[in-house]
Amino acid sequence: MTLQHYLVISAILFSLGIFAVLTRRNAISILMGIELILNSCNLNFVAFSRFVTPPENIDGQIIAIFGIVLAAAEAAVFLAIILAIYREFGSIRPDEVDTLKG
Amino acid sequence: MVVLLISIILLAPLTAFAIHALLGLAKQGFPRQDILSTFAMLVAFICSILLFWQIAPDPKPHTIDWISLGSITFSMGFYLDSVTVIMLIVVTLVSSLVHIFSIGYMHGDPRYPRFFAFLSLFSFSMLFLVVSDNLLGIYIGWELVGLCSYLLIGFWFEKDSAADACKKAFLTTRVGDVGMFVGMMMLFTRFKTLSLYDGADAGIFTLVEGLSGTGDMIWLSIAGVLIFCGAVGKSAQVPLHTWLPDAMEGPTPVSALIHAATMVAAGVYLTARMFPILTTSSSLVIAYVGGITAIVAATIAIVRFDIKRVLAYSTVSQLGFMMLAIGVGSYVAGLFHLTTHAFFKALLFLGSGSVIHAFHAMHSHHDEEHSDDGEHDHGLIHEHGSEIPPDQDMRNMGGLRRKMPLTFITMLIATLSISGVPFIFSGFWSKDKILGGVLERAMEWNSIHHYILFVVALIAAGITAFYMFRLIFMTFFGVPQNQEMHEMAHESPWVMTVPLLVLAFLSIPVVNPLWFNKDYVKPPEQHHIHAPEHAQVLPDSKTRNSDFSFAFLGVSDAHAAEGEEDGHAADAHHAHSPAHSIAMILSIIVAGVGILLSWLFYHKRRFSAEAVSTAFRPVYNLFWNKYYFDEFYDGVLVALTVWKSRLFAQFDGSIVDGIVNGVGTVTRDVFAAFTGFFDNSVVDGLVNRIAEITWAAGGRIRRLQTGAIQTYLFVVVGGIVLIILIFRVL
Amino acid sequence: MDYKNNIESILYFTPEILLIVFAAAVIILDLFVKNRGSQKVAYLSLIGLGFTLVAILITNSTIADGPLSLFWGMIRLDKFAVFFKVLLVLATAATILFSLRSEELDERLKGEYHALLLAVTLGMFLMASSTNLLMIFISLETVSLTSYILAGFLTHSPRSSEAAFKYITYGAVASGTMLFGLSLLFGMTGTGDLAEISQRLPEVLAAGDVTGLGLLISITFILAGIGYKIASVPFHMWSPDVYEGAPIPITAFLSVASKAAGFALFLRFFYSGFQDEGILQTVDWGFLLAVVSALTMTIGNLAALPQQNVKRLLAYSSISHGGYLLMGGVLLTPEGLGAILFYLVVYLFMNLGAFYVVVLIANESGSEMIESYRGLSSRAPLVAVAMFIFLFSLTGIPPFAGFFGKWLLFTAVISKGLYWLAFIGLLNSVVSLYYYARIIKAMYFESPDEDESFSFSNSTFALLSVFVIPTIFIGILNILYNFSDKITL
Amino acid sequence: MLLSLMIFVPLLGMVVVLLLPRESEELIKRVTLLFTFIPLILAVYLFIAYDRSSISSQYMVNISWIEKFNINYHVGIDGLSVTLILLTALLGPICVIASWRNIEKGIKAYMALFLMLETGMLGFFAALDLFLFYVFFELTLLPMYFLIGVWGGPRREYAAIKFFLYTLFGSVLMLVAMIAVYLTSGDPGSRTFDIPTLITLASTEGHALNDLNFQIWVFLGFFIGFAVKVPIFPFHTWLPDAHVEAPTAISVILAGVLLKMGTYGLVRINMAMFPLGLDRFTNGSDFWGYSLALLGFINIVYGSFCALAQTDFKKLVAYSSIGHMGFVILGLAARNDTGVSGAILQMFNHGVISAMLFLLVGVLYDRAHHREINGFGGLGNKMPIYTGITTLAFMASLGLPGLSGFVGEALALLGAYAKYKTLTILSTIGIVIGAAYFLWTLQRVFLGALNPDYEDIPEINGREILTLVPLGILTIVLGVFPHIVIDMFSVSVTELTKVMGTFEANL
Amino acid sequence: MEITLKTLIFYGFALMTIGSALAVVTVRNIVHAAFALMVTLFGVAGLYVFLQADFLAATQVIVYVGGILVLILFGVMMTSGRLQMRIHIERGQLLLGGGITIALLMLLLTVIANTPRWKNLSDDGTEFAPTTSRIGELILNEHFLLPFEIASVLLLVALIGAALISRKEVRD
Repeated sequence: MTLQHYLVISAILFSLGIFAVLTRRNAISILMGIELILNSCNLNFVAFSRFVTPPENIDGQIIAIFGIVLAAAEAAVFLAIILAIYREFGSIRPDEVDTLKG
Repeated sequence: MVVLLISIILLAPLTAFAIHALLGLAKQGFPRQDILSTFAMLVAFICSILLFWQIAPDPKPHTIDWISLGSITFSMGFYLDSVTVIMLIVVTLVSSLVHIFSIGYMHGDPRYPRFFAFLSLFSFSMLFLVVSDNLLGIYIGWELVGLCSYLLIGFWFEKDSAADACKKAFLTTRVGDVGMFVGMMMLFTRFKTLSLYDGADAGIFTLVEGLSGTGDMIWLSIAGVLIFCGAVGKSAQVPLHTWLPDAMEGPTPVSALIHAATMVAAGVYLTARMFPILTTSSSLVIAYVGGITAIVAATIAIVRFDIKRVLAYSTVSQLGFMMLAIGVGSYVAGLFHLTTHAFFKALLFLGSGSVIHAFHAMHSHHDEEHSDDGEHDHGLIHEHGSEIPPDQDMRNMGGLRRKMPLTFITMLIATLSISGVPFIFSGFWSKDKILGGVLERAMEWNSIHHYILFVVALIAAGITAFYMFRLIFMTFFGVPQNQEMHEMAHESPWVMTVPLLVLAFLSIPVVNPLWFNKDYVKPPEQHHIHAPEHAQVLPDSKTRNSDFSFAFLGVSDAHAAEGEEDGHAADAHHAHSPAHSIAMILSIIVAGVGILLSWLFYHKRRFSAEAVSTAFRPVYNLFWNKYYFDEFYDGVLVALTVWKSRLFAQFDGSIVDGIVNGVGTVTRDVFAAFTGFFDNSVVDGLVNRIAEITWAAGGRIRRLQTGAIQTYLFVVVGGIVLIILIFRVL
Repeated sequence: MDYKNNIESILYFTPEILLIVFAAAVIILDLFVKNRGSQKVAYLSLIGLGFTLVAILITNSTIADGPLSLFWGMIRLDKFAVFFKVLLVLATAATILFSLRSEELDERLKGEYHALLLAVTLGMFLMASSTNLLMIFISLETVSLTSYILAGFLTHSPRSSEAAFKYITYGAVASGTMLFGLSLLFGMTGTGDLAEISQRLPEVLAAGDVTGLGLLISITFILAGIGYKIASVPFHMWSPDVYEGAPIPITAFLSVASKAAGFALFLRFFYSGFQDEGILQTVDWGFLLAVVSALTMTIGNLAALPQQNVKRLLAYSSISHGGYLLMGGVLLTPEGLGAILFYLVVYLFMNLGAFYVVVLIANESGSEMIESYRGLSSRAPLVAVAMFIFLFSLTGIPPFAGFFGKWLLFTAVISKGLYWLAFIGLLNSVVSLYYYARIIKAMYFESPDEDESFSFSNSTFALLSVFVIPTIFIGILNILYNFSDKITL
Repeated sequence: MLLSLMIFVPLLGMVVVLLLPRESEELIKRVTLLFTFIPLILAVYLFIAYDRSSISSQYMVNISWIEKFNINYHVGIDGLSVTLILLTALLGPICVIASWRNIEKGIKAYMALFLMLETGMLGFFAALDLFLFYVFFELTLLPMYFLIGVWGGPRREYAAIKFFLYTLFGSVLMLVAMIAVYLTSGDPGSRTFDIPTLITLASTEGHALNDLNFQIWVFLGFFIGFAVKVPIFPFHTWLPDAHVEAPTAISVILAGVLLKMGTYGLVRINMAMFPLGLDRFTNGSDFWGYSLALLGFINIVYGSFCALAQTDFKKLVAYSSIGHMGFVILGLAARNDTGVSGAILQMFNHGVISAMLFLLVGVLYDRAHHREINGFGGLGNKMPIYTGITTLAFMASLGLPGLSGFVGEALALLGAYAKYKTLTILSTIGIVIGAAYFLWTLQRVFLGALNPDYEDIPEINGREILTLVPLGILTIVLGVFPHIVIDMFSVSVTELTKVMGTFEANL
Repeated sequence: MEITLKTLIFYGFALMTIGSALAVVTVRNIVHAAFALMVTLFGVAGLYVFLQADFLAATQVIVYVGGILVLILFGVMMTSGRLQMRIHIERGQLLLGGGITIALLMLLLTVIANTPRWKNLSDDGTEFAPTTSRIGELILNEHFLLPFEIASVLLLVALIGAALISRKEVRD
């Protein structure tokens, strides 16, 4: 259980998040990917807070808390927008929402 | 006094021109403006006569600074020596007479005042050229006379042939002028001045002495030949002679004044002026050009039927004689022939004008509309002499001597003069002097070149006699070929005949005051003339032994007993060299033969010209087609120029743009290899092309902007990865 | 430098607090305003911004002795921050004024709209002053989230919804990536404080504790977040779509204020955190950004060429202007900084002015396409003149301010020896002329489809002149050239 | 102050014009004429009062403008600029008169832009601060763009943007060079844009500005900027388009003044400030100077041949301008008194002559509504005065001695021959071709039988004559007394050639 | 590293996290994906516990699993009701995305493996004091007050915005 373990897990999570964002043709799946990314970030911060910074310094954890908060807010707005999209376009497939281009 | 007189000479015609121009601009012109110009010329003439007594023994130029640029100063000024005065008198006299003649000849032309305006401008320019003491001034006058020639040839511009001819004249002479300008540049670059004579600073003639034997002779030769190019153009020497016959499209007085007596002689004058810088090589070039011109033009003249064309080729031929004279160093002979030729050739032209006028007036009776109509008889014109206006066609004439006795007599005198009928006609003396000069040079240097030239000149002289008498016989003798025209022909009014009489008078040396004074004109030193190395150098001739001063004016000093001067009392000098005696005898013989043949062919009809021409068809064709010069120029040079300019225009449209296009296409194709598709829009224009490439790039970037958010995210993540990888690699 | 604690800091935080207060007040007022046509809410917002501006200027006077670090080093109050705050207040005020004229916006949602505008301004204030990784991220997210909502503000407009969707997807990924980068940076230095990072990073680099690749990845990831805010290549792709779909005032706001805030963040982050020689030797991010800026302006300009929609065209144009600004950012010299700040001021006026004209024309003709500008010179001569001034200023033609701004930028770039960058930038100016001139061409060289002239109120012209006059005179008059001297990082 | 007054009077006029009501067109025209006439009077006064023996700039005003960057409002005139200022000021009222009836729409905007243009041009020639110089340079672009684009011919949009893009492209390079010069001129704080100071610094041994490589690069930067304006091959393709599309008066300004801005810049900046940029490159091979001369030669020949191929009267004149500007370039490349003086004189003269030519084309176009040379014929009969003036202008343009075109051309060639013999000789082809296309045009338009379409073509009217006569008189007067102009700048030129340090061939 | 129960559990959590995350991005059914995401989030919470971030682990479970995930499921319900729950994917996109992802992962792993500072920092098993109170201190009284306040503004904005955008009709 070294720092690197956590970092590797986090890196994998990040990559999977990116993968989801890039390949999933579904807005909600993209949101899930984003959540994975944010989780990986939080995990990083906590891990660094545990291993890199002095024990009494828990800045990393606090950043992670804010990260969770922001993720929640973002998710809320994201879903609201997805609903709006669904209303307007009848689909939440990102490739079908492409009237603006060029 | 000199300055004052010269100023008057110059200003009189200039003022006349200015008044004409202002009146014209204000649309206030009136017909009697002719008096103005004529009066101005007479004033100039009188002043020129007065100048005769003002020639200083050691003339200095009268200059003012024209342009000063730091270390360089271009000055303008007058230089007055005997040659100047002779030229002034010749020009003003002929010009005055032509003015007077024109009053009759141009009568009734709708642009009558304009004609006199141009004549005045021409006179001014010509006089300016004559009196200038420096090359720049000469060049200015040079071009201005060219302009006037242009304007006057194209005076009846409604005729396409006139419009063509004037353009051709200007352009052809300009080709020569450019050569002259290059020559000037060479001289200027070397000497840092364009003044010929020593004023405040040393002039070119002094400076050029310093070059003797410095190995710069080739350079100087080239410069000399280039300056001579100007003369080739103006004096219609081969190969730039073709404009002069076409220039006959102008009114006949113009032909007489500009294209016979003065402007075309300016080339000879220039060459004579530049005599001191001519080297052996450049002299030889000049001599050859002169000689070839003399024979070529003479042969062409034989077969012309247009009376003015015959005279035009004759002029070319005679100018060739003059050039030949200067080329062989017979400076005085050249200038002498210039003056005699000015009178008798002007006379011939005016006489032909009188004939044409007679016929022309007849036409006018037929066709009351005179000139307002573009289709009047001047409109029936010909390309390269193939169509001849009926009033100029000698085949329509004949037997006019009774109808126009004065014209006939005067023209006969001129013809005798030009043919070199001995002793009582000026032409004989001057032509003989040229032939003598050539032969003398040939003997002196034992130079094969000069022997050839002598033979050529001799033949040309004979042909001259032949075709001139052909003209006389066809026009004035025999039976009228066109009875109707003949009926209508009449003697010209006095304003036209008086000038003829004056000129005829001047063609008889006895009464010509200009060459009374022996030792009057003395050649300047020609510093660079050396016998060609292969030539056997004879003991130095007397041309060079006595006086090294630059004075053109022969102060009548006892030593100036050179073999080449003065015409009237020439016999005395012929003793000095056998050449002149031989030349004289030979020239009399060839003239006689020429006249005799002409008599046999065209008067007695003993031989048929047609038969001869059929027998020698190729030769005849060559002559008839004027050695194909025009065809050559049209076919090659003009086509080349036009083609080239088309090419350039094409180039502008396609090559310059094409290069960009090419670059663009390559870029586009490379681009396309990546993106897989591109549009094949046709493009032209550099900016269009660049714009299009840019647009295409913009379009491609646009296409990347698919509207699908995941594409964008691909770009983001891909961008990140790429940035990292690239910077890692770097 | 001492960190002020929370209590001490509050006073210096008045501008931001005022914004929050007025945002709340706007929402509350909105509850009581029954009249749909009433603009009270907007005026209240403007008043709030006025107060904020005063407060900013007052806080400015307190930092005469030097900058202050507030809230335990979370944010910093310095001339730099003050400059951006003033700029942002102006931009927001302009946006509110545009919104007054705009006919796209739903009149019933004024309260929320203005509250959100004030909130986003707050976020931008913080972006300009954050000195802590956490603050940086939170302020960025505040701005982003609010912007997403504003972009999707138009009800029943698919374009607007689409814009919001793309914006948030893009923004979420970008900010997530940035957060990952920040976490790596945190892991390398063990601190979130920018000042400390700038101290420790060279140390750990020198000690070999951290590899260049790690730093590069961290910087690149962070750049994704910042780059998306300033719309630099390759993080620019959202902006044309979002700009086109969003309401025009919001587009104007995003293209100016959001970009300015992004630059504030960018400058503070890179100038104060990464200026060390050791860092630069390990990761030459200066060069990296130079390349990015060259690409940004080129791609922005090229893509703008074929555009038919003026709004979208201006979106691309603002991308390319981001590239110009970025050019100054890579220099790490006071001249570069000064040039960016000056250009931002100029850009504020000219770009907002251009967007204002777009608003006006869209109101009158109902279209944002270039065709609707045909014959504007005869239909509304003054507006056409104003537009041509803005566009030529954007191109960088003297005597308009845009030229002077560009001149400062290029001088700074060349003084650093980056001739190639200056050259690319200037060539881009030439290219940009082409598409700006297309609008000019439509306005002046083509005849109108209809002859009926547009009528605008005097207040319209008054507002227009607010943008026109500075666009003409900022450069010519010697008034603004020295202000940036005092601004350092 | 007099100078500044002259520069800004047109701008003031622009404001006044803008305040006038759109409907009162006559008033607008008169006001414009007044405001272009004032600079003319002032310019004539300056021309007369100018101290011809002094080398330093006169009527200087030096006011700090942007202190931070040491940018000053520094204007002054020397012989070179006063000449061109006179030209500009002269063409101003002439163009207004020429526009009197031809501009049908938006006369107010037209006049306002024209006045702005005039300020730009006058300021450009008077500026002694590099930054100011550049600003004025660009200031001419905007009005020009609109003047061509709004009031031009059928392809006006294309021509306008082409003109604008080309010039902007050039000026952008110039800007780089300018900034480089500024930055190299000293330490921060002592940097300067002041042209006289920079010239001094650039010739100071050991100063960074005096570095050979630096000068070459900077020279190139400025050169391309000016080359587009001149225009020098291959940057010339905007010119025919712009000329063909532009309204008459604008063509006049374009050919008369704007092209001169390019060559003026070459003299003022390139030649004076960076003589090393043209100086001996390595081991005595005069690479850059030769290149410049080569460009001049190409311009001459290329422009002439292109002109020969044209059938559009205006395009012909436009290409002839390219050819004639080639003589300027050739003269400048010579870098000696004769060549440079010739070049400058040619600038002035070409301004006058080409203005005449374009006015004349305009006269014909107004009557026939086309410019196809082959579509005329025989007009000499119907329009004798017009024909006369045209002939005068053509003759002046083809370099007929006695008219002004000759002197400049001749001096430029004489000067150039000292350095570049072959090129100069080849350039004289241009003289012949020049004669060819002008004479050919003359023939096709005026000579021959009258084209029946133009049976009733009216003669040139009084207003048109009024625009042409001053120029015509000038061509003749300057052809006879070129020293009127040459004396203005000969001292400056001597100084300039001294700076260029090419004494060995200083002719 | 000796294998202890703790280690085993750690690996279990790690595998759970990664495996479920893999499922999130691969399964074709959106509801399945959501549930997989839940597992991932639990896994991450477990890792937080291992990192001795007790408060954070709790927050993770409450906010993520209790809030966000429910939100996501709502989203799924509201948008996929009538349609297939299948997630659309495309082969080319998958390959390209996979390639980029793998490249990215490789880079990250390289950094993680090669950064000396992050090496050899193993969990020595020391127990730290519970963080909750300390967090409270920091957030409410010390360094992180400002972020906290701003986050609250942010949440408010998100609230307003989400409500604004998601509602079907504006009030009348």
